[in-house]
Amino acid sequence: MALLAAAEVAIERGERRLLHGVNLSVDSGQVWQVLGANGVGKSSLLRALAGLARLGVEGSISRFEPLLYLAHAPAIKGALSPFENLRCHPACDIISTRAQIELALQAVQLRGFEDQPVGSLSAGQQRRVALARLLLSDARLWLLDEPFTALDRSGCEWLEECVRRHVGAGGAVIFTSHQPSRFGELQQDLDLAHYAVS
Amino acid sequence: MLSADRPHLSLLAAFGRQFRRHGQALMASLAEVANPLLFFFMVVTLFPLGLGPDPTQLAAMAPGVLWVVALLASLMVSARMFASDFEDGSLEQMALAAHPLAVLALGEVVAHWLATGFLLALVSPLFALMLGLPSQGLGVLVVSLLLGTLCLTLIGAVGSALTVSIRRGGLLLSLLIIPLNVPVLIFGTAAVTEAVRGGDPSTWLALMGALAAGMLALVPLAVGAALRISLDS
Amino acid sequence: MYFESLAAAWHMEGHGGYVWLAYALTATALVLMVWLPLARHRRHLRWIAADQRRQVADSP
Amino acid sequence: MQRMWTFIHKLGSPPWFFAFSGTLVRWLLPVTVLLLALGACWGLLVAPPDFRQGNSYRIIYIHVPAAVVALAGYYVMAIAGAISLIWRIKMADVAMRAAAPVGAVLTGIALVTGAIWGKPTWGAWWVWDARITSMLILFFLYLGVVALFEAYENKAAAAKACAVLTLVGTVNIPIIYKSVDWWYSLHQPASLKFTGESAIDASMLYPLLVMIAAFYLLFAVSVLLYMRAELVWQHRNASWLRQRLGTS
Repeated sequence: MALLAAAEVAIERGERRLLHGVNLSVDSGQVWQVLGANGVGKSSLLRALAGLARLGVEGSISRFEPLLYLAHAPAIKGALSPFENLRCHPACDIISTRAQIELALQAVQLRGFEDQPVGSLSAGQQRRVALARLLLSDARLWLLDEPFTALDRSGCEWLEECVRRHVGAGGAVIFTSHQPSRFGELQQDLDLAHYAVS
Repeated sequence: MLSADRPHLSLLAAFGRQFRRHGQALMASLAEVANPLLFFFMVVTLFPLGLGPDPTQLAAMAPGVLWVVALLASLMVSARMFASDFEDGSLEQMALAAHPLAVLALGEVVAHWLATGFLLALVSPLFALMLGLPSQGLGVLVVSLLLGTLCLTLIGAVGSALTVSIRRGGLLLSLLIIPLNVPVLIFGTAAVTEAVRGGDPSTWLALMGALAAGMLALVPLAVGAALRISLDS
Repeated sequence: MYFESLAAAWHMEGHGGYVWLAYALTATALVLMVWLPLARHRRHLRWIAADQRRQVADSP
Repeated sequence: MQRMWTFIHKLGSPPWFFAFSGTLVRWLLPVTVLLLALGACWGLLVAPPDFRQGNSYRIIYIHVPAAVVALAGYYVMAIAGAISLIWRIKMADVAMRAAAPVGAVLTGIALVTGAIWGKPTWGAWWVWDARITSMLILFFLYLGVVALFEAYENKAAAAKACAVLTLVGTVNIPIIYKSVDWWYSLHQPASLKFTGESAIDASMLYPLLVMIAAFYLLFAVSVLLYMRAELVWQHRNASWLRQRLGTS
């Protein structure tokens, strides 16, 4: 069952055309890693696939299911506690109980930090609060922009396990990362070098 | 991935959630709330220094001065309205939410109004007394400022949404929205002046109410469109 | 012609200075409104011509 | 009816529009210059002066047309903006970008000529009259659009942002004009009317109408010229333009 289909997508930044002719069809159960050098347009492509960018994006992108987009910016308010941040996250339209949110925060090793302002946590911990969102969303398609950055080894393993479980349950993930492929045969690569405009 | 039978947010609940989220973030930093009040307080004290202490002259100018300073205070506050959400990525997530961006943005704007304009209106009699505004004008001043600051905040929201992605967009923001604030200033000052003169300010307050109602209906659409454009630039 | 002579037209019973100043300023503004875009148009055309010459020079 | 739609559709394609506007301007410019000269001479030299204000009244033949077309220009900009927002036609963006500076200059002309007119008539260079004040606010609205456009790096986003701003401005303009009129009548007994709606005598009305028509044509010509210059720059690498320039 296709979750997202992109046909002949071209991306421009200012007057310069970055990518053209990108074709992609994402079905449930797939993991796609978007590869490419810095500045080739990985994040721009992801924003276009998420639907945030329309100007300077040509070609057709059809999204068949609601998606979850995790950007560099964590969308977390420093003044609010992790619990508050996850309970009223702007993109999340699921009502989660206190117990479910605490469970998610425990999964990212943030037990005991539930009601402390996020501003007082470390950058790595703040990143984990953003990642805890993955456990509280019913979106089948995940678009993750550099999810493994600023994560320690245990965090990376947890995220890897999380992606495998999500994909196993019929979801799909598209992520950008410089780290070598982690999902072996499960993963397909989208190397933007083929579509870059020299 | 969760099973799909989890309860989903209604539109009103999403609005309330954004309202609470922005409100809590604002209330946490008291400076953000105290700024406009202090600004109002200090600027009002400038006028007697500039125009002389003569009470009759000050009282005659009080409605206009109070309203112009309220307009400037709301202008100063509007610049930061969507800035923090733009920087920390919340705006992107709001644009991807299932509910229309216009409604979520309205939740933020109303929270922002309550934390700034609403308080301004409640505190304004204190500054009015400083300028010697006759007592019969105080009640109408508060009512006109309540409606007026709502209009000023809504127009400020359009300006803030258009300039949020521009560095140093503050000055540009005032150029964009001051012309749009002129009717609010005229209606507000006229209402208070009429009340001070003993006349019936209800016509001006009714006009202000109509303006507020119209803006509450139309401005969120413009703010939603402007935010999407700012996210896209 | 309302005025008897050109001098009267210039003087306009004392208001000539204002009237002719207003008309002069407006005339320059209107001319600029037409001339500026034309100048920009020509400047862009010159750039294209130069670009074409550069391309011809580059390809052997 | 079908022919009309194909015409509007073709307007959206740059090569066709470039050719069409070229011939249009070649015909429109001389007509505009002729009308301007005719109207100016008629208003300056032939028409009788106003019995109360004397010859300074002749400034009406440039002040009122500039004011009228400046206001109409804002609505033209808003319509172009709406078209670019709703149907995403790039040509509408170009039209809106071209109309902004032209409208701003016209509003400037209306303000300057209004000030010069005020001096002999009311003894002051600036009179807080309702219409002049509304014209000043319109000038700020225009400056806001031009400044917003310059502030954005990504010009496609800039055009969309300006479209939203002009639409919000268009909704507010009637409210602003009405509130300024009420403000003026609130503080000023209605006796002092600037350009009163007094029935203008025919000998003054005809040159005024000629000048208004001339200013509308000039607005059109200037906008078309700005659009053509912008199209040449936007499509500087396009083959259709290179062939066209190669031949012509």
